[in-house]
Amino acid sequence: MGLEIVNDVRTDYVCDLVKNGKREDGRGFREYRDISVERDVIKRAEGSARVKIGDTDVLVGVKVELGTPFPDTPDKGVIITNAELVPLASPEFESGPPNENSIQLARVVDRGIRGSEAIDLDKLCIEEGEKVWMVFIDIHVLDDNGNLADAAALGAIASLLNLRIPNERYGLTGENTLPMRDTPVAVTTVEIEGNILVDPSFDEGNAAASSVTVISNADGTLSGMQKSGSGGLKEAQIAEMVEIGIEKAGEIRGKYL
Amino acid sequence: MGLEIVNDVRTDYVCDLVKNGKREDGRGFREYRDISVERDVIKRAEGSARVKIGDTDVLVGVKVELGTPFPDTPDKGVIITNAELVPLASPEFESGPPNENSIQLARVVDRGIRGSEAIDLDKLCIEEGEKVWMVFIDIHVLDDNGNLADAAALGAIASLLNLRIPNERYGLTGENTLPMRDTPVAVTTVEIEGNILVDPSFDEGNAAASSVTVISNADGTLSGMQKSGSGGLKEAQIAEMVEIGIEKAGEIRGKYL
Amino acid sequence: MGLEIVNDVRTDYVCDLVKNGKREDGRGFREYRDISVERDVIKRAEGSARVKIGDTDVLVGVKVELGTPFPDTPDKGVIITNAELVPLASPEFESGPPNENSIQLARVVDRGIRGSEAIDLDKLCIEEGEKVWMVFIDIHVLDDNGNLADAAALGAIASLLNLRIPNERYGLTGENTLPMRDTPVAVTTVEIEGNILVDPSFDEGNAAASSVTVISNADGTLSGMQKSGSGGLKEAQIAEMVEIGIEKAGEIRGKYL
Amino acid sequence: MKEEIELIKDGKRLDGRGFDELRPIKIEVGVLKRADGSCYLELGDNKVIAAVYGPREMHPRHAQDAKMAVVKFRYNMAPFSTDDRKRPGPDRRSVEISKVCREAFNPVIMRELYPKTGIEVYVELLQSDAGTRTAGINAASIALADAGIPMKDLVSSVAVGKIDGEMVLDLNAVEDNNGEADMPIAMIARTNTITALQMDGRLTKEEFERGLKLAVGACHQIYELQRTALVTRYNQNYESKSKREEE
Amino acid sequence: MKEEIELIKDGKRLDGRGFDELRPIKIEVGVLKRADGSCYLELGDNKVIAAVYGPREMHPRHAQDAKMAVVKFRYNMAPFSTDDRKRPGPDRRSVEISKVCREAFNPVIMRELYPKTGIEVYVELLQSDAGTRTAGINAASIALADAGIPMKDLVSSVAVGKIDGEMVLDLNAVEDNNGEADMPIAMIARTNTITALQMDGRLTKEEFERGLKLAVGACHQIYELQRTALVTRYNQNYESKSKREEE
Amino acid sequence: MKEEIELIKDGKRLDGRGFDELRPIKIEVGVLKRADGSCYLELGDNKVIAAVYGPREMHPRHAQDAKMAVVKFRYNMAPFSTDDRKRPGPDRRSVEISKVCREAFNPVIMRELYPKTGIEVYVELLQSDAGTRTAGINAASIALADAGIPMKDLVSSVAVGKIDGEMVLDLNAVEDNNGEADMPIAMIARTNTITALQMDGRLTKEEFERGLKLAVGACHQIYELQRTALVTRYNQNYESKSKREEE
Repeated sequence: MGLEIVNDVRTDYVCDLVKNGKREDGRGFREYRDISVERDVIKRAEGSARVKIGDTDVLVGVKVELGTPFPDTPDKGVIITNAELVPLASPEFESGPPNENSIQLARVVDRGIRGSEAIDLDKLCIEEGEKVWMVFIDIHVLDDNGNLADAAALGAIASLLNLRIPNERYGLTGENTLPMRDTPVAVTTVEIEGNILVDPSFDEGNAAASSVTVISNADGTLSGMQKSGSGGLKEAQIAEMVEIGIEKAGEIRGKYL
Repeated sequence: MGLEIVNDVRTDYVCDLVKNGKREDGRGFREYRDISVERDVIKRAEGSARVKIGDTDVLVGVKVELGTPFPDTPDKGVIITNAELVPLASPEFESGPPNENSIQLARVVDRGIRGSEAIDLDKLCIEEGEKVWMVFIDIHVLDDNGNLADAAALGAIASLLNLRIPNERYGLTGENTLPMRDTPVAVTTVEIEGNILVDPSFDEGNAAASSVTVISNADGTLSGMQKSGSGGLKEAQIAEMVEIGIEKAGEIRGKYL
Repeated sequence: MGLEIVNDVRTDYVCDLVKNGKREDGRGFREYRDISVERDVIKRAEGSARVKIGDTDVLVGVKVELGTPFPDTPDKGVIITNAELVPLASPEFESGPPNENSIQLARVVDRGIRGSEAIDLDKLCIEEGEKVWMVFIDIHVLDDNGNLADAAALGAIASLLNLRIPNERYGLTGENTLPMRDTPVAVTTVEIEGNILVDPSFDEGNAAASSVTVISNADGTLSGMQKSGSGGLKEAQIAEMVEIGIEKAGEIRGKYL
Repeated sequence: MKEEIELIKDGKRLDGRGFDELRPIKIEVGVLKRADGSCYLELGDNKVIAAVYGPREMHPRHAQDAKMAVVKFRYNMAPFSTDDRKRPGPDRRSVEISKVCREAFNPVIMRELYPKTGIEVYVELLQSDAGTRTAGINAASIALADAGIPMKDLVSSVAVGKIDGEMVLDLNAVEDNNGEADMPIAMIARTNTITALQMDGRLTKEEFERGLKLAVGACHQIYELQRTALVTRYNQNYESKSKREEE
Repeated sequence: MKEEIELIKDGKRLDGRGFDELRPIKIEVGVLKRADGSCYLELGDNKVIAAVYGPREMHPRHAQDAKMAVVKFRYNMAPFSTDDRKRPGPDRRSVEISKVCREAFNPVIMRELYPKTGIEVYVELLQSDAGTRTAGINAASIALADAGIPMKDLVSSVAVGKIDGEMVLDLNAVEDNNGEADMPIAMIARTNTITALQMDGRLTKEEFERGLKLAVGACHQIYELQRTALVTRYNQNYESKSKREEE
Repeated sequence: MKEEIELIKDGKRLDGRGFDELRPIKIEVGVLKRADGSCYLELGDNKVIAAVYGPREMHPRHAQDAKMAVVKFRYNMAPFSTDDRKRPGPDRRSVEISKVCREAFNPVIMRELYPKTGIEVYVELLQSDAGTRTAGINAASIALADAGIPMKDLVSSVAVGKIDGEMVLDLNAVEDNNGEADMPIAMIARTNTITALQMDGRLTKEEFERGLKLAVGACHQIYELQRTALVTRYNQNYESKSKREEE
């Protein structure tokens, strides 16, 4: 209860600021918070990256294990993306099985990677119908201060870019790196009081009626989109969000990947 | 709370009617509501039927897939019957795993099919101990206006009678039809104020202290019975219920199967 | 609520007694309640024992089935220990999946058996990497009057000592007995008002701030320990508990195994 | 439903019983200390223990009934009670059996005396040999009485079945696995009121009727055994109480 | 994302449709008796049924919103609705779709009129052929209206996708399985407000914009079909009511 | 418990440590913004992060304690923290560890100050290398202090074990996997009060006693490191606060 009232007050505050062309932390509407990407932070993982966007802190670890392919794609490796919104990361998160928010987060990140065809799944096949590499992308949120999607997606692609295939562990030989074919980057914008803001802070995320995550590739094509939130958007607003998404993705890709 | 009081009022109403030899909808005690059976309604299913008894609406779909037999019956196919009381079908149903009502519904239908030996499980074996057909009978209730058991059982046997074995899908050859050896039909009667009524409506089902489902075969033998409800019955009442069950099953079989 | 107040009163009563050097049932601080061990009580189990310590009543059944080994120990059999605190045994127990108490109980018993290396897991291997014996130790508590750990551990080792390997059932030949290499026995002591009491009754278990289960072997070595409860203990107290544990284990082993 | 095993030889069943003969029954009342009432029962090779708790406060509150006690019945098989280890926890079979058993007791328990409370009946199958639910109902009936739950009468239960073409009483596991039909019933013996009835397999109407008669008769026998066990128990209690008072 | 199957021949799609052509749509309003509102809808080979309950008391209480109704949306596939049997119960895909669909309706349902209540929307996919969530939203929109839930407007939904390099409307299963991208949207047609948007696969910005236009246009068509179905239904009701009154 | 790997050479362990030597410890206080208190800790190759929330309203209400705060402790391993990917969610091991850790803190947290509330401690293992629960307790202790939860004292934790027949401090993964025994303890260093104790493997009474002494000594070292980390943090806060006030 108490929390809800606080959230209402903050929402009003954020909206008032936006009406006056301002943001809580003084950023411009099209400005990201500081981003940092730390690679290979987890020894036990075949790939990992810790991404901070402002105070938002997301750790992505990728495990690669041998498994059997799906019956309908016997010659392709398997990617499984999972997100844990562990209660350590926010007073709003609760223990328990994935809920709709963590499922959406995982599926949006997954969609971007699949859509971009960044990983050549054929290269993950060892023996058709029998043995393929299973790539588990685990998104572990540590501190939720808004815009988890962009941090998680950036962590995922950064982890994949440094992936070591654990051939030795399974007595196999072969290339230990996985040539990546693209670098999808997610950019989330929100609509508040008719304005489009990139990289929403926690309060901005709450205040926004709609939020759109646009995932785009090195060549500027789109490889995934997801609107969430309970508001509606005009075509022109979506077009603007896509525009910003592609532009900002390029900047992030240039600096951090 | 509100609902419970409404139910009490309705129960009183139903009981008063029955004492006077009447039913809500003007039927005789041994009269079914209108029945309709629509076959092959679901393209993706190997067999399907939509059964309406009055306003009660149940869709049964049968999927046939290749699987491994149980260790103790390596030369027999597998039947799995499942019922979903999805919340779409009634304000009383809730989302979640099967509860005792849906489990009982599925098991009673299953019992009738097994007891009658309608399906020759030996004919579902492709390779002993390795490959058999798994027959999934899924009961999907759409509108619960009483007497789900009879509608579900009728939907199940109607679906099975038109089953197509999907040999091609698995690169197999062979007969695509499954010769059925019997046609079990369920007939549910309830006891209200000392009277036996067939095909209980929703309110009659609630008002009844006991309910007995009798499943019988083409030759008049019984292949399953289940009493439910919190009342007791005399031997003579059960004998009457069995009598009605066999008679009504014959009528339904003749008209709809 | 009512229960909690009763518990508080009982705790005070137990503490007062202990301060005066007494126990509810007149025992000495280092005295067990009467113990009985009944063997081979369950026909369907390959080993079983019903252990009573006072009114505490625990049934342990061991099933032995053929299975596949864990990938990292392809030449070893598998022990799985599970405890069910079924609601029949106590007004405090609830239906549902294992909770932290039943998990701890199972894991402590398991730890004692593993630590002692009582079972030679190599002897449970039939075909490396393919077929091994799986030993399921199921602890079924029937009446919880305190000190479940000691009763469960005693039931487990007593069951194992009489284990029959069901070779015939799987068409195998070979020795039907499993030579046991040790006989771990658990002894639980609690700290109440600065005193160390062995074999806590139900109320003593509730009244105690700390409880320590010490599992020791025929040669007096330790093969498992677990402190539980929300109190702290001094080194000297733990040393005393270990001392008592080894001594009492010797007595129990001599009399009941 | 294979019939390769000959289940009847020279008019006797494999375990030597006649067609209308029950397996030996052993009953112990009040075997558990924590439970409000309890009973251990053997029916042939079945070993079952039943406990009753309540009437007591019902959780969660929205499951309470403002007009009467809610009866909970949990039938559970111990993992080691069967040939193949049973995974712990409820499966579909035990959920259905629990429902049928609960409904078997609803007509006799005077639930209206304890509104808003729960009466919990727990049955643990320790060793199974067919007819487990009937053994469970018989034990639960005694445990309810032992707990002092007001009941109009005891509930007694037995199964009949068809083996080698004959209707016989109280199938054991071999008979059940190789028989043609099984029909467990529960009844209030004194009033000949049937409170539970299930049937599996295939029976003619005549076989069904014959089976039902057989079962009804046997329930009267079981009822006497239940009564005797309770009377013996109460006498013991009375004696030990008298003794204590004398001392 | 294989392209071995030729999905476009001579400017037509495999099922004969043009690029901007919807599959046939069939709508029946008020098909269920227990539900407060309901709709059966076919979109090509998709068969979907939607039901609405509420506004009604919300359980559990802590999930209530003191200021407005809480909308629950459950998208569920029947086990037999797909080529491979779908295990009953929610999976990750259906949880995500349920969220997206719920949010698609939040802008139109006048939730503030019914504080503390729940409005429950249930969509059952009986037969699936790609575009199931759009079929579900279209059906749910009508079921909400049929239940008398006050809405600012109907929500209409359709998907566009890319096959053989072309942006086309309303992919069927073959097209979806072999296509390059799929983008379902939902919108309030009257105000051109988009309330749901997802995209899978790979599209250039231009393709995306073209696709969005295509979808927006189609939503207007669907809106008319929805309106017509509702008007027809109300006229029926009015007629049957008038008839009754005359009698 | 194989002993094929030689774990001690020339009186030194494989990583060069002496028998009574801890692995390097690194502590950062207050690393998370949303949590009320937090700590990042490395113990050798273990990487763990702990967060504390509360005291705050306790859900569900029936889990509240009218007389004191309820402490919840959740030990969780990230899926990528281990050699084989760990399936997300609690397993039996983590449930037991969570219980042991919670009980390790119960004697120090002044729970009676906050009746009806919950104090939640979350420990995430990001990278594991044996001794994870001791690393978790050490981090949680600091996070509790950082959250301002009144405690009688810090809790410090370490494991001892037996490798190649010797009792040594603070096993790493190779030692743990190939050792003969492992014994984690937690204690209030200042009062030499042991609040958690577990033992796995096989030890003589003398080895146990020697091990316990070793562990007790090491907990004093760890306590100093914990204190230092907290003092440094408070000084920083004080400095930055003073600075702000000067400005």
